[in-house]
Formats: sequence, C-alpha cells, structure tokens
Amino acid sequence: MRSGTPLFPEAASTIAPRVDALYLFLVGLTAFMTILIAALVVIFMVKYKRRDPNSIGARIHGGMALEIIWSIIPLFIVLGIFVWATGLFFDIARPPAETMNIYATGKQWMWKFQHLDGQREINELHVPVGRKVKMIMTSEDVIHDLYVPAFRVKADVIPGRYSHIWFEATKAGEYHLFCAEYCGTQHSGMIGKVVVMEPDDFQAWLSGGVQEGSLASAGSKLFQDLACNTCHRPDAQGRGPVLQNLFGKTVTLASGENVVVDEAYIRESILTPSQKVTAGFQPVMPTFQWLVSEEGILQLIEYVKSLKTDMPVSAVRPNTGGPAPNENTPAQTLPTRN
Amino acid sequence: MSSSTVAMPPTHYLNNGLTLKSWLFTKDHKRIALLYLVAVTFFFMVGAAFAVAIRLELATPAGDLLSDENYNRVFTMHGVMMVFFFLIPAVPAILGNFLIPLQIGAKDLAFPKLNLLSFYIYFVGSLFTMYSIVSGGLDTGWTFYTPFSTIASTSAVVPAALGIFINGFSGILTGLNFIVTIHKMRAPGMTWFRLPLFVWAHYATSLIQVLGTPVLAITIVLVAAERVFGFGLFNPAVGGDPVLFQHLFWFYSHPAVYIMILPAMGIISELVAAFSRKQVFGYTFVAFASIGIAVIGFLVWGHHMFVSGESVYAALVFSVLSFIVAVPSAVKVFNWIATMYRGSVSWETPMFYVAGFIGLFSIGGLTGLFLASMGLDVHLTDTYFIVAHFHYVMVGGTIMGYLGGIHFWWPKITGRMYNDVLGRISAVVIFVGFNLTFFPQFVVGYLGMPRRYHAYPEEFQVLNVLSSAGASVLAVGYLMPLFYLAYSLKYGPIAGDNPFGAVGLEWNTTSPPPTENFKTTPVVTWEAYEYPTPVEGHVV
Amino acid sequence: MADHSQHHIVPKSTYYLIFTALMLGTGLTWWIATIDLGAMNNVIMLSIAVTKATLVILFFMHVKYSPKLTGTVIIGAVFWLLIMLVMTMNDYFTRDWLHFG
Amino acid sequence: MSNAASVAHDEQQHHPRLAHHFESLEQQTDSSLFGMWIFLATEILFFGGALMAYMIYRRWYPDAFALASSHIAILPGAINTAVLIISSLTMALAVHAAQTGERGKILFFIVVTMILGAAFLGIKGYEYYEKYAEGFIPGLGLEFRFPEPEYAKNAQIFFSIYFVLTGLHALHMIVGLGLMTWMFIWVKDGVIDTQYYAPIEIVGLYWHFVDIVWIFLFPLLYLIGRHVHHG
Repeated sequence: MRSGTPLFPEAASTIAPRVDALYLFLVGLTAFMTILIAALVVIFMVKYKRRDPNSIGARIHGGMALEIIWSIIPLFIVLGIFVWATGLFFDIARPPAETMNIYATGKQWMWKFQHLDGQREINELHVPVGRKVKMIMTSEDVIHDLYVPAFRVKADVIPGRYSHIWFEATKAGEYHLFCAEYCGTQHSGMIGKVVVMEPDDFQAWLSGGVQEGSLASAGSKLFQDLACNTCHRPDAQGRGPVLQNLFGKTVTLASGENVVVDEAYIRESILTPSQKVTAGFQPVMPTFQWLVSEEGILQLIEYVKSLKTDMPVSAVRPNTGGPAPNENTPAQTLPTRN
Repeated sequence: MSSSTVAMPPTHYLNNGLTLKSWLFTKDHKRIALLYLVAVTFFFMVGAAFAVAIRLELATPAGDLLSDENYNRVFTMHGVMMVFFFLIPAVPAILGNFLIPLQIGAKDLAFPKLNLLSFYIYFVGSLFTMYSIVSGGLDTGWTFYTPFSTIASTSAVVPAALGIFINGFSGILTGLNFIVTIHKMRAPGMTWFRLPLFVWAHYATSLIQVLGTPVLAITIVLVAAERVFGFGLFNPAVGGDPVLFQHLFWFYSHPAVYIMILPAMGIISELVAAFSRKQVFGYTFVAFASIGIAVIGFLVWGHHMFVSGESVYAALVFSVLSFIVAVPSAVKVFNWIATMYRGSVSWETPMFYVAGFIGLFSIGGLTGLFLASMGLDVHLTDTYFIVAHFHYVMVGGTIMGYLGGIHFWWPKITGRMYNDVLGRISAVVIFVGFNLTFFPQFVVGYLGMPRRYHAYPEEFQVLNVLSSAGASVLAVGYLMPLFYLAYSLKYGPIAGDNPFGAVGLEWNTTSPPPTENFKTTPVVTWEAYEYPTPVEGHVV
Repeated sequence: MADHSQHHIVPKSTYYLIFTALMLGTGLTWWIATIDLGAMNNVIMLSIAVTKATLVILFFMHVKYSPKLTGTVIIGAVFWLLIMLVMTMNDYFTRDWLHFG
Repeated sequence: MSNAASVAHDEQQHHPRLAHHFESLEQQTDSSLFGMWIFLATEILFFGGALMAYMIYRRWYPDAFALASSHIAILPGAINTAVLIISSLTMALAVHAAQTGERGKILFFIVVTMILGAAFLGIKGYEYYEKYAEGFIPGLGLEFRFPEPEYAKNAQIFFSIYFVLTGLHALHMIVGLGLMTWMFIWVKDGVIDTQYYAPIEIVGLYWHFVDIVWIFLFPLLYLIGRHVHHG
C-alpha cells in the first residue's frame, strides 16, 4: 500500500502487466479517437461557421464508400481487441494445473481465509512470491467479491457455490483487498490486505503462530465427529461410496448421468445427499445442512481431496477422541424460511 | 435570430384552457409533455440532491459525514431516481411526447387517454418510491441484487420495487403509444424514409421499452414473491440461483441504457442538421443504426456478469456482441461530423450542446470498449471506472442531448426565446464541470477503488476531491438553464414560428402550436432535412 | 395494405371446428402424459401446446385474416422471448465447460 | 401505407365514437387493435421471464420437479383447461355476434364467458386450498411438508414458481372479468354497434391470450413426470 497520490496501480502479479498493456493500448486508442473527433468538430465549427444568416449547407446526401469504411474499420479494430482481451481473460479465468490452494469464505462483513496447513486468517491474506495461488471461495450469506487491485483479479463470491481466482504474486509487499460486490451496510468495511512474502518468510509465517493442524486434519476430525466414517469406509464395505482417490474422478449416478467429483459436487452431496446418488448405492444419507458450516464443508472437501490410497485414513486421524458420534439421523424436516 | 416583427398566435395549446383542471386532465400530448417536464425536473433535483450528499461524503476518505447505513441509502436513491424517474422518461416522455405527432403531421398520439394514464402511472410509481425514502430508505443499490435484496436487506425494498414496477407500465404504455402512432398516424406523404431521425430513434427506443420492460416487471414480481411471501426463487438455501436474477435484471437494464441514449442521439441528429442547415449525412445509415443498436443491445446484457459466475463461454458470446454494438454508435458519430462538413454551422446554444455531446459520448463509448474486453473488465468492473463510464454515456450523453433538445425546441414549446449568451455559457460550464467530476473517476477506478464505498483508502483522496470540486461546477451548470429558461417564459422575446430557420413539420406550424397542431393536415412532398435555397427564416 | 380486418367475419362453423381440435388436443396431452416415452413426453406435450396456441391465435384471434403487421408483432415477441431463453440457457448449459478442479 | 389510404376514406359519416385525432373509424380500429397486439407482446415477455426461471430450475432439479408435479391432482387442472377453452369459444362467438350486430347474443355470450371465468377461478381457489391443506405452500411462514423430504428443498422452488405463474394467470383472469363487465355495460348502453365493436374484439384478444397462457401452464405444471410417478 502506498502513500501519496498514485495515478497508476501497482502491478504485483504475473497477469498484471498483461492487463496493463491492454489498458494502455485502449487508453491510446481512446485518446487518439477522442482528439480526432474533437478536432474535427472544432475545425468544422470554425471553418464552416455561418456568416450569412440565410446561407445553407452544401447538398450532400451521404456516401456509401465512407459509410462502409467507417463501419468496417471499427469493426475489425474492435474484433481485434476482442481476441486480445479474450485470450487474456482465459488466462485469468483458467487456473494452472498445480496451485497452492487457499479457501476463502465471505460473510457480512469479513473475509475468512483457511490455508491448507491449518492457518486461519481474517481480513488478511498471506501468500508467497512466485507460487501460483488459487482461492476457492464461497459465501455464507449474500454475494461478495474478492478483489485485489494489485493482482488485477476479482471474482464474485456466491452463496451456494464455489468460485475461483488465481494469481502468482511477483513482488513482496502489502496490497489492498476489497469486497467489490455491494453487500450491505459495512460493504466498504469488508476490506483487508494481502501480504505477499518472500518464500522463506512465508514458510516462517506458516510455521509460526498457533498450530491448529492442517485443514485436512480438521476435516478428518469433522469427518469423525459427524460419523461420516461409519458409512464412507476405505474398504468398500460401507453403505456409502469409498472416498479414497475419488476427487477429480468422474462417477456415474443412479440416474445414469456422469458427474465430475469437484468441490461443488462434494458440497452438494453433503447438503442434499439424495439428489445425486452414485450408482449402486441407496439414498440413505441424511442431509448435513444444519450441522456443518461453510468453513466446515471446506475442511471436509480438503479432507476428501487428501484421501489417497497410499495414505490410509487412519494416518490422518486426529488423536483426540471427540464426542461420540450421534446415532440418530439429523432432523429431516426443513425449517421453513420466511 | 430571424424576423423580429413576430407576434404570438392568438390561440395556441398553452392558452386553450387556463384552469388547473384543464392541465391535469388534458389529453393534449403537448400539455402532457409539460406535465412530465415539471415532474421529471423535480426528480432530477431529488436525484441531484443525493448526488451532492455522495460527493460531500467522498471528499474525505473517512466515512464521517453520513453513517454507512445512510450513505448506502443515498447512493441507492440517487441511482433509482436518476435511472427510473429521470433518465428513462426524460427525452421520450417530454420531447418525444411533444414532438412525435408534430414531426409526423398528426393531431395527437394514437391513444391520448393512455398517454395521460402513463403520466399518472409514472406519478403513482414515483410516490411509492418516494415513500420508501421515508419508510426506512432503500439500501440495495439500484440493481437490487439477490440474495441481498431478498433475504438480507432490512430496508424498504418492497415499496421501492413496487414503485419501479408501476413506473414500468408508464414506459410500456408510452412506447406502445409511440409505435402505434408512428405506424398509423403519419401525414400523407410522410413515408418511413422521410421521417425525422428523432422519430426513428424513438421508434427504436419504444421497441426496447415494449420488449424489455415486462421482463423487469416479472423480475420485480419474483423478488417481491421471495421477500414478501418467503418463496424460494433466488435463494441458495433451497437450491435457487442468485445469478438468475442478474440475467433477468440485465436483460431489461442493459437495453434500458439504450432507452436513455437513443432518444438523445435522435436529438443530436436533428440538431446537427438544423444548425448545419444540411441533410444528415447518410440518413438511412443513421436510421438503421438506431434499430441496430436496439436489436443488438438486447444481446449483450451478460457483459455485466463477467465476474458474476456466468460461464466463460457465455461471457465470450456476450463480449463479442458487446464489441459489435459499438459499431453502429461509431457510425452515428461519424455521420454527425460528416453532416457538419461544408454546412452552414450556426453557433447558437443547441450547437454547443451538440459539440459537448459528441465529445463526452465519444469518451463514454470508447471506454465501453475497456469494459467489453473481458480480460480488462475483471479488473475494472465494480470500480469507479464503471461509474465514470456510464456517467459519461448517461449524463454526458443523455443530459447533454436532452438540454440541447430543450434549447432547440424551447421557442416551439413556449413561443419565447431565452438568452443565447447564457445558453452557450451554460453548455461550456456543464462540459467543463462534467469532465472535472468524472474524469478523475476513471483514474481512481483503474487504481482499484470499488464503487459503492462509503470510506476509502487515503491515497484515493486527491482524485475524489477533484471529482467533488467538479461536481460543484457541474451543479452551477445545471442550475443556470433552470433560471434563464424560467425567465424567458415571461420576459423572453417572442420567438416566431421558426427562429432557427430549420426544416421539419414542427416548424411549419405556429409557436406555440395550436391544440390540433396544424390548421390543416400537412401533405409531405419533400425529403427529411431538405433545405430549399435560400432560407428566409420560414420554409415551405 | 388496409386489410379491412374488421369486416371479415369468420363463420361460426370454423369456431366450432377449432374448439373441437382444442379439446381433443387437451385430451391427447393428458393421455401422452401418462405413458412413458422418456424425453419425448415433453417434446410431444409442448408441440401440442404450441399447435393449440397457434390455432387460437390464427382463428379465435383472427390473425389469419389480419394485416401482416399483426403477425410481425407476434413473431417479434416470440423471437425476443427466444433471445432471452437462448442467451441465458447458453450460460446455464456451459457453466461446466471450463471445469476447474 | 394504411394512413395514406384512410385519409381519403369515409368523410361521409362521422361516427360518435370516432376520436378527433383520427381521420376515419377504420384508422382508429386498426390503431387500437395494433396497440392491443403490442400490449400482448409485452405480456409474452412478462410470463416469459417466469417461464425462464421454470426452465432453468427444472433442468437443475428434474427429479424434484417431476415429484412435486405429480403431487398436484390432474383432474381440477384438466377441468379448468376445458373450462377456459369453452370460454374462449364463447368469447369468439361474442365477437362474432358483435360483428353481425346481434346485441342479445353478445350479452348472452359475454355472460357465459364470465360465468366460465368465475368457475375457473373457483376451481383454482379450491386447488390452492388443497395445496394449503397438504402443506405445499412454500412460504408465508407455513410449514412446507413434502412427502419426500430429501427433495423438499427443491420442491419448494417448484411450488414457488407454480404459485407465481398460476397466481399471475388468475390475476389476469380477474382483470378480464372486469373488462368484460365493462363491455357488458357498453353493449347494453348501445355504445357498441356493427361499426364500432373494436373494444369487444380487444377484450376478446386479451381473453384468448389468457387462455393460451393456460394451454402452456397445464402441461408444464401438472403433467411433468406423470409417466414416472403415478401420483
């Protein structure tokens, strides 16, 4: 963050210079066209100023050639810009294959971040220089929007689904973090800062502070607490599908449809389990709608992601026993809203 | 000015009945236009008062003048008042209403009673919306995004939404009236391609009003059903999609931008021709550009949603169409400039507004390209860059055009002339004040200042102070016409039937026109903007 | 172009014929709904509905005997509705296309 | 163009309902019918918006929609469809009678149409009551009791759309009844004659449009998923 009066934002991500290049090109085009148009208007106003009150203009109806020229040339110019801008957009929208994931939850009026290693932050986000970071984001109430001007990225954070942004920071420093989608009374207070650190400093930061255990282990604990493990067993003997190695795979549903197991599908399966039942299983799973928070779901997702066959489920089981799993199925009737 | 020994006609629409009742229950399109003029000016003042509060608050980075709650209510009401009660009705309901029958040689609009009804619907709608101000305010932004507007906001969403719903019918009925009038009421000889471009622009506008507004209406019904009855339509808790609201909303509200700008473009076409005394260059291209904008304008709404979670593929389609819609607008600008070439360009007040319009609209339109560029829009959307862009189009464009039109037809409407020097000064002051206010917002927007922020980081202050300072200049510019135009009502010189030596059927009747518009139904035998030589203050 | 639409009187027999077709269409829709044709159920039911609507528009609403302009208005409105549906569906059908794991 | 043609047209008789700004009654009738059609165009887009919500959610939640739909009794809906189609016929016959100038018949058919319209609303009201009794109201602070709880959430969306669409349709019916009352009075007072019957034709257009809306609502709301769930 800077003092004084900057006229151009800092560029602190790999994508930022490319956005700036397009911006500066368009500024140049706008300046050129505006000056051209303004000059013509002024010149014609002066040159053809009415001197005799009874004079009239020349009889000119139009010119087909001119019309075609000034339709076609702008058309090609804007289509060129379209190609340039769309290529850029795809690179902004499509995260690279290997990313460091951070989960974000927006709520009126704060940002909550969870690192995979378990660090949690509020309104402050620490990321290292030179790593590709992907934010997996959802909202607990209304639509928010995570916006980091220095990185030139933003995306709406929508309740009920996951959206993403990704960036690779290039410069250590502190940058603004805004909520860019109007979200109510303290919208302008839903701000924070992104702290970009050198990799070593970041490692030090990660290992410092209160160690709460990794996100996956928190998810694992929740998995036990909610008694998910009674059905989702690693040995294919449970009433629910095996979750090991499941993430990213395509599964066939009872309806015959195929779905990719992604964050949204896991979330849906936790909240409305009967909607998309995997083929070969009974729709016996109760909803966990009112039992687990958005952050808890993110932990469960990360836990499912962490399940690989070479790492048996017991390996991440926390040593705390936790409360006895509740045997009763959770309430089935939904409270009505009003 | 032309002939000086002119007198007012003995009877005209203004002195045909002097009682309040003869005004409030009039079916004369010209009187209804004046009813709108009064109401629309009032709502402009209300909207402007909110704008003053916004700019005062933003003069300092801290949220110190207004509470965050009140600030949100203020910018919401600024948007609602300006968009729904000023910009959308301004040109069609005032100048369109007044001029379309005159320009096509009709005695009135096709449905005069419906026209009066439109006014009262507008009035009742405004009452509901005004009521929301006093019953807790409205803090959703003029866009009413769900689920904030349906489940989170504690403000008076329902009365405000109801007001906008009701007001929508006013727009629909006005549009319907115009379409039928233009189809069925043209004078003999007034073929489609002899119509003034102002009429073409209003035809295109009416299409948008008729086809777009009902979708806004149903959207409001769905929001109200969710908010009042607790139905789950956009609510993620029952599996609803809040983004669906945005599709429905922008399907109307993006074309609504063209409802605001197209009539202003129509005015500019008239003004350029009249003050260059020359046919509009490429008449058919300008006419079809209006229709093209109206049609393509319906295919681009998704560019408001590039970061809202719509699919990348849909975004791509919306983006390319958004670029394409820029072309007819560019064509219009080029044709206006070409019209001035070798014209007889008068330096009277309306021409100053034309020059201002072309400058500001060009910047507004070109910065639209930034926002249609998906890769750039990610950074720019929901920042002050957007705010600056749409003010350049809607304020720099529409209001410049509107004021230009008011100055052009003022002698026709009132029969009297205003002070031309003051008129030119006002145009310059508005132009300068406008740029001072909104140009810094482009810069602060690219720096990353989000819109709808009550408090902001300190490094943005200088630009915001500039903007607030510019706003005070702009306010002076907007107040000036109010005074000298009002003054001219009583003390202005008698204008005569055709003070500018312009062509067009409206200049063939008296100023002010009689209630029946024309003594005898005119028969048109000439092309649009056909200037006979030499001009003698009165044509045909 | 003045078609004298208001002078054309549709014979009553036409009305009765259309009425019969509409009633039959309703019965047919109900019957189709109860037999399993997979995805075709919807297609058939909506085709019947479109046919019924067209009959009402052409005969009960006299569009067959009205100026072309009337038909243009109807087609225009339906076309605009399709714009809205298609462009929005374009989003909903392709939200998974760029799948970010 | 029609206006050019109509200028020279009938200067001879001046109908009392001819407004001052029209050249002829024909131009006036043409204009008002055209205006009505434009209004109906707006209505298409109005219902279209709600229909779009329906399409999207039905595609998202096909099972919940099919289940929810199969909990609606077909019979009242089918009877109502028939009632509306009959009323459309009687409306068309009323316009026919207006064209031929049989005033008694116009009145008769308007009354029959109104009775059928009222019958439709009565049956609709009964259906609403049933939904209330079964616990299918997705709001108003009432408990939403869906027999298959795992689909309850998304079934709420179905019933929300059901009530919005049928509610708006019913509202249009009520407006139609009002318009028909007005026409009844006008016919009785002799305002309507064989020259000037555009108002009846316009009300007829409106009524047929409301019928068309129902022609689509019936299969979309009552009949989806019947072949899967025999409710």
